Amino acid sequence: MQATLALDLAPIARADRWRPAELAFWLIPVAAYFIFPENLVLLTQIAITALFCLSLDLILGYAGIVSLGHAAFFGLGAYAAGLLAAHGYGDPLIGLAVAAVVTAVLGYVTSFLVLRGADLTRLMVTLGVSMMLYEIANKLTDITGGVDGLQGMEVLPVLGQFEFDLYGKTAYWYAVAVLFVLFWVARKLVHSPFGLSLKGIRLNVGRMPALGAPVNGRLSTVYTIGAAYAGIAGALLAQTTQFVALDVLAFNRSAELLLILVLGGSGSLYGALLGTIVFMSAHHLLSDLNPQYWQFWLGALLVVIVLFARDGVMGGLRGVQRRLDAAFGRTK
Amino acid sequence: MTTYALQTRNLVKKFGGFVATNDVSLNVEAGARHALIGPNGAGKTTLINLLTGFLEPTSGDVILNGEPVTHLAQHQRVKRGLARTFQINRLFADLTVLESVTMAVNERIGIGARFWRPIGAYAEAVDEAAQLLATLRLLDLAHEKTRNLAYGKQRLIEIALALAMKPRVLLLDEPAAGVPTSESRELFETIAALPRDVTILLIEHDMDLVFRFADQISVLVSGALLTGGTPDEIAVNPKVKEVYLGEAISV
Amino acid sequence: MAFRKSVVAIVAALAAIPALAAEPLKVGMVLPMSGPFAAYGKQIENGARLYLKQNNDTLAGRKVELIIKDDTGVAPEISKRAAQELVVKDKVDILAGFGLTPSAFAAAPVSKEAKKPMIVMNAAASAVTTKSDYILRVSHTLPQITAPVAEWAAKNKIRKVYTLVADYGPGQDAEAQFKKTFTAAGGEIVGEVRTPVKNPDFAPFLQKIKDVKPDAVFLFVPPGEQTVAFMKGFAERDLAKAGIRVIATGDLTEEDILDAVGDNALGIVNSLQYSEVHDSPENKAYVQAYYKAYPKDRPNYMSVSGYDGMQLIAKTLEKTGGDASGDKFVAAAKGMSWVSPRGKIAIDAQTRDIVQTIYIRKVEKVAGKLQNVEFDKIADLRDPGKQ
Amino acid sequence: MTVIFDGIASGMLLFLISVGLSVTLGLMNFVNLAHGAFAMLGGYVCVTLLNRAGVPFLASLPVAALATALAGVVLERTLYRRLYAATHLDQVLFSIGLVFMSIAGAHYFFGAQQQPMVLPEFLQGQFNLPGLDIGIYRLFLVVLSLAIAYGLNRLVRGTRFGAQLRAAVDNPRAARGVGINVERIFTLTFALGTALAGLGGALGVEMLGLDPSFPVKYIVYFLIVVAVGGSGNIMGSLVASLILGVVDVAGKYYVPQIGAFVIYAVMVVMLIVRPQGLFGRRAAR
Repeated sequence: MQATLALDLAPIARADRWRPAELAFWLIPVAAYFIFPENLVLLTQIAITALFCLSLDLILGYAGIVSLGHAAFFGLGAYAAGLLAAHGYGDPLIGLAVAAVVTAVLGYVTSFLVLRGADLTRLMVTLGVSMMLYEIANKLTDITGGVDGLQGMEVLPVLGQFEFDLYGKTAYWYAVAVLFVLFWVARKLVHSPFGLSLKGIRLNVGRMPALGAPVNGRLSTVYTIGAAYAGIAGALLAQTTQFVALDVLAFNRSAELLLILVLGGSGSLYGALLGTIVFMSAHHLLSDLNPQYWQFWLGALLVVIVLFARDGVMGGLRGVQRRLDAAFGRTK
Repeated sequence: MTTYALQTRNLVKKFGGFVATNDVSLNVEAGARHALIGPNGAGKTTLINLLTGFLEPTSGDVILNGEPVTHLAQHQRVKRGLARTFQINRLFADLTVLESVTMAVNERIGIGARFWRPIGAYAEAVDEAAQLLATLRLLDLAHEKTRNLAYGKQRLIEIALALAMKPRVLLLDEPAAGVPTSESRELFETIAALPRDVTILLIEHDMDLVFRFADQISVLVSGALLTGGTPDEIAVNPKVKEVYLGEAISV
Repeated sequence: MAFRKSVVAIVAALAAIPALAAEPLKVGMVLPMSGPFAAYGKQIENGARLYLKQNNDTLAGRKVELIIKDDTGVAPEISKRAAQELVVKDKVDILAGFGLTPSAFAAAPVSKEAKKPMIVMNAAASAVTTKSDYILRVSHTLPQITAPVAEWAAKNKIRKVYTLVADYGPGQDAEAQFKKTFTAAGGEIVGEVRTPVKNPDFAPFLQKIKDVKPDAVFLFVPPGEQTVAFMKGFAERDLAKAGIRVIATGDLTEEDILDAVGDNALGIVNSLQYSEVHDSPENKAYVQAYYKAYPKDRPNYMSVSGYDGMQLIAKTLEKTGGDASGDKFVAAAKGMSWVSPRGKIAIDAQTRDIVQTIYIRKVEKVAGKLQNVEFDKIADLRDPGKQ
Repeated sequence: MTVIFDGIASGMLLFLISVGLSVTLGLMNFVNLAHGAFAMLGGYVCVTLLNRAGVPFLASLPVAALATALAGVVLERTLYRRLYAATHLDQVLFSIGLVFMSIAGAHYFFGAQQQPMVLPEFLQGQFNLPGLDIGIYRLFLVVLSLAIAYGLNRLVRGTRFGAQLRAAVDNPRAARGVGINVERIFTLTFALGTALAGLGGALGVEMLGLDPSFPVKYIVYFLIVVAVGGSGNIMGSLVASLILGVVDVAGKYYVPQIGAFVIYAVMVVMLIVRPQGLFGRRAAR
């Protein structure tokens, strides 16, 4: 039999290699630093939202769990890091670690609630969990500062070296570095057997048990990981803004995130990143141009995208690539 | 003494007042080519679901290789050597054939939850999947997306995924359902060529295939076992003829 | 689009070089222009622009350029981003606006680090001015508008009060301040309840109040539909007939909301620094100018904060000779006093917070329009939250 | 007793503002998060007629419903219909886009402030029975909700239109095959859903207020009712609204400290116990 096996295994064996386009993509944050030195806070927040979006992509895009309450983890992470910094433990990396652990625990516990039921139920259960967290944070004014926000955060320099500055340089590189590392990890995850089994679950959840895969176990694992990612994103926002208020837990944040991911194209790590870049840049530009009615144009943009570019930004890019390939007579 | 690969004892499943499976005690010998036949609505699908663990029985037991597995979940029964195919394809449309089968192999050898090294790093799994595709003569389609395959080929993938479990007992749920005759021959040849140490329980409508393939036949009617025996015995059994009367089949 | 500039150049531009009088003065405002608090942003902008218009966009001889950024309401990271960009990119001389407390808190470090004056025009938490030495407030603090109505109630035969506040930071602060002042003056709190912030139905709480029969209810909820809903329920249940009055902070009956509350608002006693019908020549002129510029809106206390913010800038620049650099500006602004449409006001030299007269008002119909008619006052009140 | 009545009334209000969504989401399987935008439109139409044109309240209600339905039909014909076959996520993206536009539009035309609304005399106040105070407007809401629920249920379960609708949703191709005008059915149903949204919005102004952020402010409530009731099930929505309303009001009355949690906690618990909703169709697996 061995002799008959004449199959090129490269497509599967080397699926995880870095493509030139990817390397080029990661030059964008470097280039952006020099091109837009006056917008570093925006760029930082784009990087943070991209990480947050990545976390939703892991659970929605790869594992198919819809969520309208992902801000629960983002907010919890933000408060974890914020409270640490407000009580004298201002080292940013420790803050990230603690936020990750705390949110992972919440993610693991709530995963059992979330995994029951179908899509609409999941949407609502995740929503319910996040709304309850919001109410708790609102109630515990003594600890969280309530709607007025958590005061007295003292964030120490990153690695004891780099102080957070007015221009947001440190914050920017810090956020981009964390995003890159976690993206790299997520990429490994996605290309691993675990990642493959998640795709299997999303594509045909009914078949997986018949292949001996413990579906709920896998899903609660990825939900936990997604939660930790979201928690880290929240912690980053808290540290770079040096302030936390209730809105980190708000419904709008969850809904907007879902929007960004769908816009970018779920089920692709770069979709999450590109969606964030497009959405937040559009938001920023439109609200600068027209502070009162920018929402109208943003809404119009969404409607147009759904009607004419259905697969999100990534779908559009793939379409362009296909056309280029066809033009140059390449075959895939 | 005969060893049984798969047995049920007094298996009962009720949906409300409706008895879908009525006191079924089925014995499938190790290594057998056992067919389960019955008219539409006889409860074949329910029985399969009870055997695989998709449903829990109201009462009675399922015994796999001498051990009761009645309360084990589906994936745990798979780990004990019980694999199945589905009457309606349950495939992974956006994965390639090789990815699908590799995923199945990953699960069997217990690396399905490894999250750090890439799929390609577990060469033994990929190689085994490729081997399996080779035996099923699917190698040239290895890098095709499942959704792009002809239906007959997709039915083969159904079987390939089950075989990747290295099952001791394989449940084939109407493997030829919906396959045009032009493609069905290849399918039957593949099934006939499966190694003898795999016990096969076949659920099938096509009587030609059943009588050509099976060495044992059980007949299910209205949720209960009507009778069982060798193809020759079943062929002359008046009760079976009565049940199938009007279905116009020549036996 | 901005192109690459060396960091040195930015720093140089930022460094507090005494501005030449000829150079335009850039004022960057961070306001909620969209979202649920858009009305705040609009009023503040209206007031600020009105003052600029009246002065030909020139304050103390310097042309003024107003840059407005939307922070969508409660989104501190956007407020901070807006403030930072205004400073770093637009190179504004003065930060202003800040509709809500978290926005002010989030932006405070920017003002502190960049040494830019930051004029708070609405955010009401007492602690806001302590977050940067460059913060000046021209609006009010929550304790400042809560204590007077408590004092008035205790003096005017209201012995038993039931407090109903929304269950969030400001609500809790208002509750605490009211209780403190009211009980110190001899009043009795006969019941208290905190209602959920997003609360479409006050029926259960109103029923409880009706059962207890206090002399008055002290109300503090987010201004807007909550006030409307409460007063509707109050009227529906005939609580007024049961002899129960409503006392509140005046932001709940401000001119923008008053029409939505409708006649149900009649008789509410409240305390605030500004009313459209405040009787002074300055206010008459202000109201007239406002209606001329914005025929569709009614002037309220937020618009006056925007107006006074600009007036503060003008008066301070006159004193510094056009120099808007942080330290000089703030030093000059401390202790500054002037006559606003709301009356005489001043900036406290220690706390940089506002000192002003708080009026006790009652909602009445004046020429067919609901108005807060002033009938008592506590003059020159400092922020009780800082004492 | 009064607490229970208030709970029922509050539940009915929930029902009124969400039943339109139950129609579009449940019956047409379209995730129309712009539901609140249609409700807001109904609210503005009603308020404008009342305050500017002096139309009586009761007359302005049907006008609000009709005007909203008209807007719904126009949007359905031009935009929505292209997305029936799209994924739910696309539908979410699209309808949120509409929500954004509607918020900015309302802000532009009506300003950011709350809209005033005065009920006619005969709907104001309350009458008192021993141990029970009944607000007249609340009673009006209860009666109206029950009528709507009854009518809708009859329409969907008991008429030819209902049967055609169910056929058209379950299998559009087969429905077309037997001569059902699927496009027309969908347009009519969408019109019905938006009309109900408009009516709910108009009725809700009195208790919920009306400003441009209305579509997002109450979206959570719409979703809760529909999810708990089981989408597409009118009776389910009614019962779910009742339970949520009564529990919510009772919770606030007896334990105000946890008032805000009650509705979410009840929702989560109900969904955990009955993941398909109270009366949801059990998913055939």
